[in-house]
Amino acid sequence: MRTATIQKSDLGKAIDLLVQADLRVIAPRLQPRLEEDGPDAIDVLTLVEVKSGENHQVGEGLLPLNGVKEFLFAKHEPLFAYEKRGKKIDIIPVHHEYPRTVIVGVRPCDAASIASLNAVFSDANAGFEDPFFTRRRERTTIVTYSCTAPDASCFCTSVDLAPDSSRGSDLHFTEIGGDLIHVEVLTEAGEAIANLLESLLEGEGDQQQREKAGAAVKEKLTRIRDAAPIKDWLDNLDNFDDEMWERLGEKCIGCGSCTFLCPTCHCFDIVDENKGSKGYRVKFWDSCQFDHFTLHASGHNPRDWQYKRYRNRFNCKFKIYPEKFEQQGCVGCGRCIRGCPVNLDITEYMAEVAAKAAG
Amino acid sequence: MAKIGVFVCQCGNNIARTVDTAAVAKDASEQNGVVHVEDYKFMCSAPGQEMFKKAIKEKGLDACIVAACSPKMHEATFRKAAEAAGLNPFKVEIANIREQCSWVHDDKEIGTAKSKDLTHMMIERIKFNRPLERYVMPLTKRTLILGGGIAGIQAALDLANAGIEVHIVEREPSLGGNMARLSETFPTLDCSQCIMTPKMVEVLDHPLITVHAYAELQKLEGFIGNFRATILQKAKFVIDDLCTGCGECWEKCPFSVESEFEMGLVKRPIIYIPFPQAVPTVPVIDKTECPKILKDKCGLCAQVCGPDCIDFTQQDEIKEIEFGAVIVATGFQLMPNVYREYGGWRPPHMTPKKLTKKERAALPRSGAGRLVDVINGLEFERLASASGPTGGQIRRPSDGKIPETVVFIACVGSRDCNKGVEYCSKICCMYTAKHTMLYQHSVHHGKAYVFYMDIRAGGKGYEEFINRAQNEGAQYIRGRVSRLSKKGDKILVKGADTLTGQAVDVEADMVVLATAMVPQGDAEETAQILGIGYDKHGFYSEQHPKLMPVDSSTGGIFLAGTCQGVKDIPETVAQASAAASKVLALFSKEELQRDPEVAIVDQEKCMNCWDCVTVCPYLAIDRVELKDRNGNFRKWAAQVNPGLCQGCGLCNTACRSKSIELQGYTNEQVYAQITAFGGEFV
Amino acid sequence: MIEQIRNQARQLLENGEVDVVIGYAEGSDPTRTTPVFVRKPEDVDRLIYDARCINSLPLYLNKRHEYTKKGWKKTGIIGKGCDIRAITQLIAENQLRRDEVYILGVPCEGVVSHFEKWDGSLHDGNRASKCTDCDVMIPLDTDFFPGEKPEVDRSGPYKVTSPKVANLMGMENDQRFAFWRDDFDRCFKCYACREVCPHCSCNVCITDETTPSWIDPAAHKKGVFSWHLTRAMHLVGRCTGCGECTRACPMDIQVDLFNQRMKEIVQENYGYKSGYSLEEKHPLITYKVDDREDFIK
Amino acid sequence: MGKKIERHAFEPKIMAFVCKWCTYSGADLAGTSRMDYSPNVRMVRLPCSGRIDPQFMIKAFEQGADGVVVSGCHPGDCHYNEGNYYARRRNTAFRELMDFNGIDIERIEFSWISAAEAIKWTEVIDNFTDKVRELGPHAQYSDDVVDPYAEFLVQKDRETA
Repeated sequence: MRTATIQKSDLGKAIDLLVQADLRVIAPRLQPRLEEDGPDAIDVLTLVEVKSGENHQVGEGLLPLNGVKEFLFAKHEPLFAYEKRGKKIDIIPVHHEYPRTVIVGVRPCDAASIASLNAVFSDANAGFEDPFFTRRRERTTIVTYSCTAPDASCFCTSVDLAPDSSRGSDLHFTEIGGDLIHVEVLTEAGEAIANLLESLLEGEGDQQQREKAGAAVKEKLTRIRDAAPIKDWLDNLDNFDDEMWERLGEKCIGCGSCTFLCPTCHCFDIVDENKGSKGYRVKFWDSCQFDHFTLHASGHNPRDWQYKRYRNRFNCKFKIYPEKFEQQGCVGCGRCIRGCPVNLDITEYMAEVAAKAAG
Repeated sequence: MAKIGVFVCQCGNNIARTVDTAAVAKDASEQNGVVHVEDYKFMCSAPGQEMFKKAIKEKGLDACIVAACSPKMHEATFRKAAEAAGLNPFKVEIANIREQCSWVHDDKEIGTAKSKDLTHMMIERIKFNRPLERYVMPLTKRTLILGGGIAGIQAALDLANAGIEVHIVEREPSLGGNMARLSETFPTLDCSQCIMTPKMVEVLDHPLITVHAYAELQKLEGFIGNFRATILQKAKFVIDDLCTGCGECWEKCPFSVESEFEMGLVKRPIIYIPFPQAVPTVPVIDKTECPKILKDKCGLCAQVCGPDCIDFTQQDEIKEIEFGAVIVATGFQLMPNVYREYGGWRPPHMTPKKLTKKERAALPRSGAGRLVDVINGLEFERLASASGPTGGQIRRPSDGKIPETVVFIACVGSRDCNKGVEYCSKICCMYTAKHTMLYQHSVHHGKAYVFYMDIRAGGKGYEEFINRAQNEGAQYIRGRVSRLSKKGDKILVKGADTLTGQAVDVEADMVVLATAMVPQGDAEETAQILGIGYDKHGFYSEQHPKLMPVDSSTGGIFLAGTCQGVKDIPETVAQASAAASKVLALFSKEELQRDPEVAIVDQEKCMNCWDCVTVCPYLAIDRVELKDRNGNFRKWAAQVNPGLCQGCGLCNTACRSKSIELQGYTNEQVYAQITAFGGEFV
Repeated sequence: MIEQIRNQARQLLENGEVDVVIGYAEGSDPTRTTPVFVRKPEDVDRLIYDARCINSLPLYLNKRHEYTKKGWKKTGIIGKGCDIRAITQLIAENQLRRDEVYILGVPCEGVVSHFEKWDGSLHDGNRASKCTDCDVMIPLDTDFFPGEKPEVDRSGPYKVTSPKVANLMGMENDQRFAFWRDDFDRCFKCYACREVCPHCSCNVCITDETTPSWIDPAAHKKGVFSWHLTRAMHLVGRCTGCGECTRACPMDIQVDLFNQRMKEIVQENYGYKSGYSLEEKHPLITYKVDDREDFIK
Repeated sequence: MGKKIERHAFEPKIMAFVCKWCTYSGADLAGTSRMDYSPNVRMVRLPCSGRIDPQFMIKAFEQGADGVVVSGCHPGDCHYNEGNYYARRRNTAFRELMDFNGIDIERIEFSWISAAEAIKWTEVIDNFTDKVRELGPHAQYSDDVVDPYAEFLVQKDRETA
């Protein structure tokens, strides 16, 4: 589709235009911590709904704490309400609202994760469609913004992505020097947004400059692993009980931060929230790192030690996902590395496996 | 799916006046799980209960709500009815729509709305009521009685005569207690020894009663029905079985010390029986004084002993015996008489203060300051007793002179918030009146003065007794005494007559103080051994001041006599018999049944922080080791002893992991009740 | 200093006195350190200690983490003063026996508040606030300590060191509520705050309970509020203030502010400081007849 | 036939957690003495004030209670000797915690009420109801925290109406 450019200083105006078009606009916003709150407080960058272009950090900072995941696959949502009266139980459908949404300033890794989630929740091949996810996905447009300053935990290049990849994007922004941003329209949904921003867009973008900019950023990545041999090594079932799992994973405390932060993790649980004899059946995020995740009613737990749970996570990303969904399970955003309280590093596993595979 | 029946009671017009019971019933019928509702005039009446039972049987109800009066009124009634109809009684709950709704809100619309809400909450709650079975535990039908005074003796005889095995632990060498010290008893003036001694002998001869004289309770473990007592049998140095009580030894013993039984008025030998009528008549050797034991000198008693029953090598002995119930009858002491001990330098109502070492050193030990002829009630009893040190002649301690004028002072130490105890010692008015009579019967020309605050003579024949004492010549002066001092060989009593407003000085030959009755000096330690509660004075706490005056705060331990509070002899005996009947009721079944509303532990979930053990007021939670099937240690866990648990639920709240739960008030039940809370006003 | 620790650890492992030494090693980034389990004497050189050693290692001694299943009879552990307080508290709560651990104490000069803030040195801009006014920089109860252990007066009361607590208390109720509401909005209930806590020792956490579910497991406000209130309530008088809950929070919610405030309350009302005594019971399971009751009508 | 109780624009919902020995009996006594008190209160009967878990109070607020009453025997009168002392400590801590969270602690009332203090019970309930009525609905909990999906049931009610 087409390309264009936009001035970086016009991003605020762009958001204003989108808000004026009655879209729900999600953009990164920094909540700076106050000096008077002491050294424990730190700045918090999150994706939140913005009502105007005045206060946004599109293209600034690195990654927001939360990914786009929570805007498509909600942290919690009711499936239906019920009411028990006498001997009868009424099932009352819930009325979700699916506002048209545009998420601006999504990093390429997060955008790529949407494809992975899509494969789980709405791929026709899976034989099942999650109506909530699909409807949200249909009404959400992703505006990606290429990275300019990856940090030490980023490793997207190790999983076939790059700081400027546009997988999963509808509209893609890349800084190409000065105040100029290269705009790529990738889908029809992206086109619709581009049309709304028409007054700010100028001419055609220089594809060469964009690629040069992307390549320059790619150079800055320091964490590079070879993911190619992992799948084969994992496929060999002898390696399921390799000593490496326990050695690397014994420090894992099972906090689940990695899974909740991960833009592709998608496990959920369902409970009934009762209020007397009425209530809701609610779906909410769960994590394979919790000890009761695989706890059987009998009391037996096949993943009885924490390292086995982390082994599952690694397998899920590099074996199960590619096998089942023909999709990359890991997008290399590095959130799990940054967020881990005990410095359990998925790339250490990758390196170890690569080394083992190489013999 | 639950099959709940809801029974709404109109209570005549009591509920129906301000609650539309039909509407409550209709609303309940629409609730999930409710399959049967009734709206009836008197649910607690015979036809009401019949209806209740019939519905349970016919509809196969598995839970019932009775929306009626307070559960305090009829919870038991309906639970019993349910049991009769084959439903577990703990599947019945009461929604209190009378005391807490219809009687307090006059507005029918509001009353109805609130009743509906209260019923909803109960409907949701009862879905989580588990059918509970009463705990059945073994029962050791043996009773431990602590103290061999009149209370212990009475309880022992009542129990033993009903066929229950009894062990009495008495720390003195003989049974009898304080009552054995008395000369005559009010209001009939019959001789204490005469009514006491036959009972003591009966106890000793009773095949079901074992007397552990000169023994102490060291430890009490276990719980109701299943106590295990550790009894320390102090060495008597006399072999019980061989001794015939002939008296050779104590007559020959060359040494003597102050007699405890005679309140130090005379001396006793070192191998001794406390008093001539002692039961058992086996002497003991006071090992703290005996030169043979201390320095290996003398040993005369052993030489004179015919049956050769003196054994200086005897050691203290520990006995462990199991009991099903305990009766505590440890009695009282009179407030110590500081006059005889320390001298008379302060007003009488200051007596109980414990002196500091310095004060004690400053006291006159003998001579001028010391008022030997100021004695307390029990000392007077000994002087008046026919078997006492003076053979029943009342002679004053200092020079043995027969006192011509005696002043009796009532309320010494009692009813004195500042320097004594704040309670009324209750028996002093009566025994002072008795003393005036005993004195005047013995010394016909003697003058008796009584200084008193009020006369409290509530009891059968008591007021008449006081009148008799006054008629017989005792002069009652209403007022307090400010000072006692020595004047020649007499005691100058400075007092006041508040009725005439005049100062009264009496020169007395002897002064008798009606000092207050107080708990035994080691009452608190004993309570801690037993695990029972006590008040600030040291009297043991009854479980309920009105309705359970005999039960201690711990199940299976009962109280008798003055260890629980001031009492006279008839009251003591009555309470002893009451305690005995409580034990009999407890022992009337072959096994012990306990209320199932106690805590239980999910031992897999328990993470053994022992917070529950710390908060449990009844020591009802044990720490147990769980084993795997090979018998290897697996983990620690808490375990509730349903015999001790009283169902307070403190552990339940303290437990963070919610692995301990109070049955009948479980988390699920309360949770359901809260979630059903609608709070709609109308 | 670290050489002495390494030597001691080596000796312990060689003599078989301990099965493992839990300590810190270089992490996967230059700014990070990681917990490490040293089992072989030759591996002791991996042990390091500096201001980046944030983690509270006693969490690995908590039975919930099932390290006991590994058959460790005795565990050596490198502890900062605050971590050793956590060990003391674990022992007081019967989660550990003193003879199951060998404590290698380190003299501590404070640690950084977050790995991200490490810039090569420790200074006022990155020192965790828990390290100001710390009275266990020289640890209390150790089996080994490099060098002389000077006497330290630890009788002072607990003081809140995070200025945020005072800032919040200075606010109106509504502002305070709004602060928490906005912060809790980010919470997705990963329970990192729970898992990283050395004192969360329940086999089944109350929030994972379903009979009944006191705390809604979903991360809506109701579920989040009741979770954080419950967590703070369960730690009253037990928290030893390692601040790991805040650091571990992937959404950077300062959950330990609750704990700090509660410690202040406990100090004011009951004069109790956790983690200084092996015997003392925490204040919610003890009482005094004359406790404060000015709020009771 | 009964007198009309005044209706206010806002009627607070109040939940009371009480000990069965003292306060519940005191409330019963208020009934047997035919006293009047605010009908806004719903009671949960528990064996002891020491059984009152802070969890109950959180849940009560979640369920839409505008105020919570906690009550048991006076210190020293506890049927279980010491339960109310623990309740006192737990509530001291819980109130401070709620306060730090910015939740209005005016909405939690703690009172010692003996089985004989029916008058005190009515006074506590009346005064507390008035106080909470003045404070208004518990917005923090009813708007921000409680029932995130309430609109669904509301919608249903509209449909049936």
